[in-house]
Parts: sequence; C-alpha cells; structure tokens
Amino acid sequence: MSEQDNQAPSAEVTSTAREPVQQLLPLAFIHGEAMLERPEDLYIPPDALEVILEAFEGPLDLLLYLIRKQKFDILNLPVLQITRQYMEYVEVMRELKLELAAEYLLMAAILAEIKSRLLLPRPASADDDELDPRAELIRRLREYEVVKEAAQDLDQLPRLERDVFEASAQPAPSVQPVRIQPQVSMQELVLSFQQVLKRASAFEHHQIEREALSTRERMAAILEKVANANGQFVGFDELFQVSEGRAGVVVTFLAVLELVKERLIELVQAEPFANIHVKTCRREDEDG
Amino acid sequence: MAKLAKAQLKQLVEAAIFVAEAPISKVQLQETVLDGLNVSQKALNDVLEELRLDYQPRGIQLVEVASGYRFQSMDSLSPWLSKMWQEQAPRYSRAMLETLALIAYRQPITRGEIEDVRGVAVSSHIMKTLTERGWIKVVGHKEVPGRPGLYATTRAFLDYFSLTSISQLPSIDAFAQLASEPTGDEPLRVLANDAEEVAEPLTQDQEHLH
Amino acid sequence: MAKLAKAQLKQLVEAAIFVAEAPISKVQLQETVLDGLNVSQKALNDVLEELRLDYQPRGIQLVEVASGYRFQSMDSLSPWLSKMWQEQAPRYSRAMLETLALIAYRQPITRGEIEDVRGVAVSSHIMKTLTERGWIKVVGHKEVPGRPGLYATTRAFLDYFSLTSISQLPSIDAFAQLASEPTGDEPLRVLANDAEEVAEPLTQDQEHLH
Repeated sequence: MSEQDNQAPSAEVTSTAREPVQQLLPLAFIHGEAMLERPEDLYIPPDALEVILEAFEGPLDLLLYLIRKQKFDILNLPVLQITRQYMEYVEVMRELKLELAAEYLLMAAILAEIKSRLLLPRPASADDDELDPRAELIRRLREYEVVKEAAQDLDQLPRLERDVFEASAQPAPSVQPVRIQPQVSMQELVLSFQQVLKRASAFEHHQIEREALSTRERMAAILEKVANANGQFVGFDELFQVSEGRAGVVVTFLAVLELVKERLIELVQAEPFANIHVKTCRREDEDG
Repeated sequence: MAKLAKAQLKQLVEAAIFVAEAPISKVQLQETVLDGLNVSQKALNDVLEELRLDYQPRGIQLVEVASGYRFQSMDSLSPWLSKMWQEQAPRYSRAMLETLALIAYRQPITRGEIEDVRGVAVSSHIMKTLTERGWIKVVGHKEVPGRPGLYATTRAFLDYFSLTSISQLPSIDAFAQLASEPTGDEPLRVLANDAEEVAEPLTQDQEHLH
Repeated sequence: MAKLAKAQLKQLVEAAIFVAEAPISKVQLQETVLDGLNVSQKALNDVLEELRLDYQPRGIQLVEVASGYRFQSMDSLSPWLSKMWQEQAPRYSRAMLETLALIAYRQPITRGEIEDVRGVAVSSHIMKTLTERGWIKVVGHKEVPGRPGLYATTRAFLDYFSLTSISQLPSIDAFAQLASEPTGDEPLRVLANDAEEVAEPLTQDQEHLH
C-alpha cells in the first residue's frame, strides 16, 4: 500500500475543504500550459522500451508506471503530461510493430477525451455538479495498484513446492484400513428367509415355530459345547441353565435326542436316572 | 557452500527424510540436499543416529528400510491409526442374506443343506464373509460322507440384532402378514411402507446378480 | 475404549498428522483416530500446542492451515530441500497472480469484473490453470445477461499458501479500505457507491470464515 493511499482516506474524512484536490485542479491543467512545453525528459530508447513493455500487464499498469516514475500523486493525476507520455509509448510500440493490444488504444482514447474535457472552460454555474473527468480513471488506477501490490504480496507468501514442503511419515505396516460393514436389518433377514422358503417348496415340510427354533438353537449350542470338550464327555446338566427351568430341560433333552438321531453326538447313561453324558461321535473332532 | 553447523545439518537431514516421497538413502542425501556442503560420512551417520534416538519416544520413528531412511508411525498406534482409512464394504447380496437367514432359522445347518434349499451353490466367499463378520461359525460336523461343517449363528449375531436368543427371531408368518397387509388404515400403511423400503435393496441386488 | 494417557494421546495425534494424506482438522482427528477415546477439546488443543512447541527447534514445523494441521519443512531450509526435485517449483506470471489476487480478495467475482479491474482480457489459460490447481472454483452465477460464473478461492488455495483463512491475506486491509472508503471530493463521492457494492462480498467472506 502506497503512502498516498494511506493518507488519502484520513484527509478526506477529516477535511471538509479538501484542499489538495481543489488546489491542483485548476492549477495544473487549466492554466498550466507551460508544462506542455517542457522538454521531454522521459525518453526511453526503443530497445529498452521493448523490454519494459513486455513487463506491463496492460494500459493501467503502464499508466501506473509513468505516474510512479514521475513521482506524481495519483489523486492529482496530471492528465496532460501522462497522456503525452502514454501516447509516446504507444507510438513507439507501433513503430516497433509490437503487437498492440486493443486495450492500449482504448486507454489512449480515454486519455484524449479526459484531456479535451479538462481543457474546456467550465461554466461557473455548473461547478458543483460537474464530475472531475479524471475521477473514474483515478479510481481505476488506485484499484489496480492495490491489486498489483496484492499479487506481489501473494507471490511473497511462503508456499508449498517452493518455500515449504509437506512432511509426512508412512503408516506402520500394521496399519490396515478399517472396513465398514454393511448394515443388515431384521426385516431384511426375515424377508430373505421368506423369499428363500417361497422358492424352496421341497424344503417346506413344516412351519417355523418358536419351539422348533429353540430346539435348533440348543442343538447348535450343545454341538459347540461338546466339540469344545475335545472328545470328553459332557454332563447333561451342563447343557442348560437351571434358571431356564423345566422348559430349558425339555428343550435340551429334545435337542440331545435330535442330535443323537442325526448321529452328531453319542449319549451314555450309566444307569437309569443317572446323569446323561454326551460327547461328539468322533474322538478326533477338529474344530471348536 | 559454507560448512553447516551440526544443528542445521540435523534439521536439514530430518526435513529431507520427511519431505522425500520415498525412503531416502545416505547416498541420495549426499547427492541432493547435502550436495556441496561437504558433510562427512561419519557426521551424517551421527546425525541419523541422533535423530533415531530423538524420535524414539515420539509417535513416529526413524527406521532404515532397504532403500533408505524413512519415518513411520509407531507400531503400537496402528489400531487407532487404522481408523483413518475406512472403506465401505459393499451391501450384502441377496444370496448372502438368504444364506444368513437360513443359518439363523435352521441352525445347525450344512452348506449343502443351504444349497439344497436355495437351489444354487453357496459361494465360499459368502461363508467367509459371514464368518469374518463373526456372525456364523462351525459348531460341529455332520456324520455324513465328507463330514461337512454345521453352521450356527453366534452371540455376536444375536447382539447385532439385539436378540437374547434365536427364539426371538420373528416368526415368518407374522412378518409375512405384516409386509403384505393391504394398506387399509393409517398405522398399518406406515409399516407396509417400511417393509417396502427394506425390500427395495433386495430387488436391486437381484438385478445386480442376474 | 479406555482413556488415553496424555503421552499416548500426544503420540497418536502426532502420528496421525504425519500419516494423513492431507492436512487434518481437529474434527477429523476426533472422528477417526480419537473416536471412542473421549478426548476433550481442551486436551486436544493442549496436545497440539505442545507438539507445535516440541517441533519449533526442529527441521519441520507443525502449522495450521485452512483444512487442518500439517507438518511442513522449515522455511529457511528450502534452498537445500528444493534440490531433491529435478523440476523447479512452478513460477506464476503476474497476470496469473493478479487474477488470483482479485479472486481471493473480491470473491465471488466474474471474469468480466476481473477484466474491468485489470484493464486487460483474462486469458482462458489462466482460469483453466487456476481451476486445475484446485485454487479457484465457480461458486454460482451472476444474474446478469449470460449468467457468467462467479469465482471464489478454495481451501486448497489457502492450504497452498499456508493460510488458515482469507482474512490472513497480506494486503486484505488495503482492499477493504479501497472498497469502503468514502472518497473525499465531490466528483469521487459518486463512485463510492460502486465501491461499496464491491466491498460487501469481502466482508461476508471474512465473517464466514471465522
């Protein structure tokens, strides 16, 4: 941010007279013909110019350059001088047959128009309402200057790949992605069973009842238990919980009978009313 | 270039290993970041050893692998770090759900029996997936030729569906009635909608499988 | 899961930031590695601050950028570290930087508005490059004839420049001043209306980002 920009707002806010602008408006441009005659001291040799022009980002950039080079205040934009210098650059560009962007010519037209309006005598009555013909250009120049500086600041920021580099470490080999398991609802499960039963008429020898379910669940539990016993006998009383009551005993007994029938377990009872013992049919049962 | 102070050398080597895209060897270090700095092999070794010790109590460790040095996370942190990478497993197929349902309702049951009911082969993948999920397990073997495993559901299965016992599984008839009920009055309509919603993925799966 | 000892928490957070593929936020940490560990926001903040201090003398530093925390090499080491890559870091033309700056400071902004301020056409190449880098994106369309796209900068832009928010941009004050300043003299006062319109999005963004 330039000094001018910093100073301007406070001056504008506090001063109702706004002297700086009022002083210079008539001085420099309405009665300042002498300045037009001033010998050209801004001449830049064409070869240098060519290099410089490549560095310009457009007419606003070029104008800013001219203003800053002459240490002019943007707010008091000396249009006459700037226009002349600008036109000289444009002329040289043409002579050098540099490809001249249309924007440069447009700006030349704008400058010429401002110049002519400034040179016209202003009717006294209209003084208050009349816009300074330079105002829009000044606004654009100031705005562009801020953008230009912002771009430079941005370029100065420490950035990845150039000033800083991301530091990373490898996850240890034991880091394994976590798999999120799909959700299954009870409805899906039941519907699936319903579907499969519908298709399999051959298997449909009975309805599913609570009793049967309990028995089959107990069959699975018993099988697991005896399998874990590694071929040793397991007492019948270990196959149910006392808390399950009579129903538990019955279900367990039915399950044992079913398993014996399917020849999945062996059953031994030493004498009537003695405890029943069960074990897997094969001694070398391999799983648990 | 001027000789580097030891502290700077350490910072440089440390940063180089961290920003390198792959493990970096001592030779590579010498040829790139240390190029022209005239760092002796001993000085480099010392710095690497110091770094190794510096990081020993930290969450990441300096390790040497075949192609050079790299930092990697502490092994003991893996269970937590694993959670940073999550993959969504695909929805269960219709075949998977039917297999699970059959095991749930008809346990203990062999794979062959499941195939008989479903009329198609049950892939090993399905049995593996359900076993890995911890929902089914082999509880015994059927005494028929080949002694096929008898599958049953597990406690984890019951927990997942908030059941205390398999006997709590809804009876098919009751559910079928509910799902197919003509949407006569308000409360039932809601339930029917629910059922329809659930049914949809199945249909999709079906299409998917054909 | 059991409560973590502070030392372990620090190791875990440290390792997580290092192994994450991109900067990781506190929320992301809580949702992944710290999930179920019941770590308070304060405990996490404390650990992050401790880590920042731990690494201050080291070759890499813990920094906070827009999308979270990351470790990055010390700024001053870049002359040496850049030797690890064959290619030079990309340089950006003034035209590109000015366009980027305008989008950053004046977002959302149309291409036409950028051209108005810069006084020259903005090449499609520039917009394409900035978009491909993931630094800018179209966030809407201006309701004027042609419905031109409104551009804004992205989180990736902030991350790249090690910023946490747009308000950290260096010349943000100059922009705000330019936009809101009531211009002093009669003729310029008319223009102030225009300027205010432009200023609004910037102010909103600032609030939005905090």
